[in-house]
Amino acid sequence: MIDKRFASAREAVADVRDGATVMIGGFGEAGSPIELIHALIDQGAKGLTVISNNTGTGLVGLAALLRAGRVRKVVCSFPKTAGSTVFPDLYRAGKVELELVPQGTLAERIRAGGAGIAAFYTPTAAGTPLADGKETRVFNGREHVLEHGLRADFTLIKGRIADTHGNVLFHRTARNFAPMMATAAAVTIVQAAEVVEAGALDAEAIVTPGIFVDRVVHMPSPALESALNEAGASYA
Amino acid sequence: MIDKRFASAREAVADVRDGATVMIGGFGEAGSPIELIHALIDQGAKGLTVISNNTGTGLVGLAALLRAGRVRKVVCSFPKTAGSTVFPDLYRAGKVELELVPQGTLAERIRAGGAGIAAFYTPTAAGTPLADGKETRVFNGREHVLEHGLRADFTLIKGRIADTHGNVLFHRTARNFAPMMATAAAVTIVQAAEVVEAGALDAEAIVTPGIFVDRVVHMPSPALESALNEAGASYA
Amino acid sequence: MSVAAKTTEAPVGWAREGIAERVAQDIPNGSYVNLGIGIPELVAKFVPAGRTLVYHTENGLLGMGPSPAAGQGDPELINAGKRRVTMMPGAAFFDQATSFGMIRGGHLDLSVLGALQVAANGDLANWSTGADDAIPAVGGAMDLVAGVKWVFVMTTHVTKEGTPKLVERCTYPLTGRGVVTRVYSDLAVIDITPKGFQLVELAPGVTFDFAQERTGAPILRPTH
Amino acid sequence: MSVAAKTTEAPVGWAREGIAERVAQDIPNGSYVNLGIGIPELVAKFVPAGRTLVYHTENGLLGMGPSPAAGQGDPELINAGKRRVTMMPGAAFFDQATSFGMIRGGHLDLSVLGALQVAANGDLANWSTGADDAIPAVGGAMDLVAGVKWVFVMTTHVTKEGTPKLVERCTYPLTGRGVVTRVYSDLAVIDITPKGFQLVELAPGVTFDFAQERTGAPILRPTH
Repeated sequence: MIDKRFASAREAVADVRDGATVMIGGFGEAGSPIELIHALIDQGAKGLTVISNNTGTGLVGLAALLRAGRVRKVVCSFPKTAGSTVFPDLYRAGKVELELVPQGTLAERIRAGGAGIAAFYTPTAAGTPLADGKETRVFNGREHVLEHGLRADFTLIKGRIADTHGNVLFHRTARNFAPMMATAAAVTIVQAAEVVEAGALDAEAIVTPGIFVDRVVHMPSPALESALNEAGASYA
Repeated sequence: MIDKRFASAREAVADVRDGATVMIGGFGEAGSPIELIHALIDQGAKGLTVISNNTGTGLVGLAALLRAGRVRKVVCSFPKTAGSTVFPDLYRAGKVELELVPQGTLAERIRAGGAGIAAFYTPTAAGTPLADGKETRVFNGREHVLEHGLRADFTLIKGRIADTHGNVLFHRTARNFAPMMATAAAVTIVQAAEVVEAGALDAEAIVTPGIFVDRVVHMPSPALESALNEAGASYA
Repeated sequence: MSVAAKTTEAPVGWAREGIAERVAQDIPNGSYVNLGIGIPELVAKFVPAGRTLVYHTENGLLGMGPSPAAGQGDPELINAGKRRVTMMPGAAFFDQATSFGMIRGGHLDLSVLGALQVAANGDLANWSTGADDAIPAVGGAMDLVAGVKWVFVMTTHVTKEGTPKLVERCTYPLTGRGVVTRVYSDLAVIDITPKGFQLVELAPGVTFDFAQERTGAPILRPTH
Repeated sequence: MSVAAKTTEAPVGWAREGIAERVAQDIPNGSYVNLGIGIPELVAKFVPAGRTLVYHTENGLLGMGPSPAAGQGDPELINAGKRRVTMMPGAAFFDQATSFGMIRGGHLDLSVLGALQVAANGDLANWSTGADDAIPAVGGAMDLVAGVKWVFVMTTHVTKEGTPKLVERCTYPLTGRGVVTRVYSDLAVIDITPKGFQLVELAPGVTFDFAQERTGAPILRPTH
């Protein structure tokens, strides 16, 4: 009997330690696991390194985690979405470190980390400031940059439907980074709007196989960043 | 209006040139695009480099292509399945070259080729004869082998269902190498048991997006290698 | 080359929609296209009759359709600009590794991007002015220019202050080196060639000298 | 160390099923397991009551079930040995890059493999005898030993000719270097430790000396 369900977001994130590296799914609000992030704020771990494509908007979700002072460093491709003020303020004040990574390289580094590939050569960013200090090498007459796999202690992602074995389906463009992040952490936590028994999902259509998922939290009506912001919400 | 359908396997493989590199899907008979391979035999291109996990059984499909003397070199992880005699005989006679690649490295090299990753470091095969002559490098205290992306002129794969845009779904373990091979060739040709209009497939469940596919051939009742062999079939 | 700041006095040249329409004419039927955020998105409005293009948005969708009506749509069906979009028949969703595999692996035919500067050698700068207080953000731009077959730049010929955006060498941080195929500005269509900027076509009412004066490097006249 | 060829006289030690049953006892509930082709497949028959294991087959299925009845099944639902299998509730299909990402990335808990030779330093040789006329074929073995958390070897203690398979150093081409966790033979369960072979348990009726005489390197006695 395998059952990866956890009773609450609080219990699912209870063992995140200070200084942990946490991957957080989402591209903008699409796929952002708001309830897991809020549980992480409540839990209190600090000095975190967060790997996520953006830095959140308004005063909820990722932005709230940053505003609560829990994040030491962000690894990110685009930290200044419209409506994003928390990260820019912290960054200008020197209170958070930023490792800027091109979006495709970020995706590939996470995939590599999860797939046991130590490093790879990509043409992206060759000849730009984002290759400064990095090893380069010419393949087929073209300069490539050596990039290393990324791994994390925890991954927090949002699914549309999961089963008790941890198999996950996503919702449209909310999929984005989640499938790679699920593979690259010691502990992967999924919040899913629907949770079903193993065997209920079509084995051909599963996007993230259960082997990559450790904990499943049922979150029937997940909040959206934009809706919370329009309502003037502020977390913590 | 986008319509990638070709009227026949013959027309779909008509422009394969002598000396071409051809990726062929399948793990054993599961996913082997028998009708496309037979069309390639009829077409006559020779001096081919074939990238495929196995080398076929009996006297049909991949084995028949080899037996017809069209293959100069095989890039492969397991060329001696039970029932496979054509390749072993050619190999012992020095009539075909073999590049033996661990199965996971083969998959990753094809994926890299299709994804614009020039090369990557894998721990697989470090310290074994399959790393002889290859660059190695230590990451996190562990030796890794540098492996290069693979690309081809043509890919031949078998799908369960495809649409006119080239989106493809596969059948169970017939999926195997097809999704990566579809990305790694200049021209990707799919034979599919069912062909539908664009829009008929669930956008969330598509395994190979149409951008990777150039030609779709409707092949309603594809033959199975084992059934042909049991019937004593011999192609060409 | 030093160039005095000169503004583009209206109504000379193409308006934004005119540039977009001109770009659209050059995109073959069946192309897989990524349109950058902002004015490149206008291109989708001008696809000539009889052509079908498939739009890619790098956050994970091929077969993107137009924006839904205001207040409609799905907040988790968005484009790279984080705005709600729709999907066309034949669309497919996929993860970021697959999406950027399409980009980096050369599967997309065309990327249309904005620019801060384009150099005569094809260098592009479009993600940062390098200002000290700027929050650096790159997104998928470096991947797009590194991987997509043709990179079209759609831009005003000069900045609001009248400074040329087509230059001898970029002074802003690069997005990619030698990556631009062709530039579509309000004044002209210009190819990047081994010899530098090569005029393809002047916008209506624009003379060669007018365009050259507003360009930070020599423009070669058409050879035909 | 030179060891004279000695056969394992029946009925000393475990039969194949006995080895498989012993292996199965050591696999925790909920483990993700890859069973190699041949005798490792027997392990699936002996999972202790109350444990659920998820079987991975590297050709693209997690949640593999037992073989179907003879003549039944789907020719495209097969295992890595190319034999027909079934699927369990919760199963998932995926491509080879994903499947070997699971393997290489350390997501599988256990791989059970056969062996030609296992060395005291954990080196494994199980894909080739290096004979001149052999057709080299490796499949997924090198990936499995490089990536899976625990590598269990299940083997006869000696070859049919009586030659030890547990040796000081492998003479056959390696599958992986220092990769084996534990060996289950017909005579004993032996861990690979920094000090070499370490006895865990002798099979019924087998003495330490009997096992040691059939082993090509020293075996350390249990410390407890």
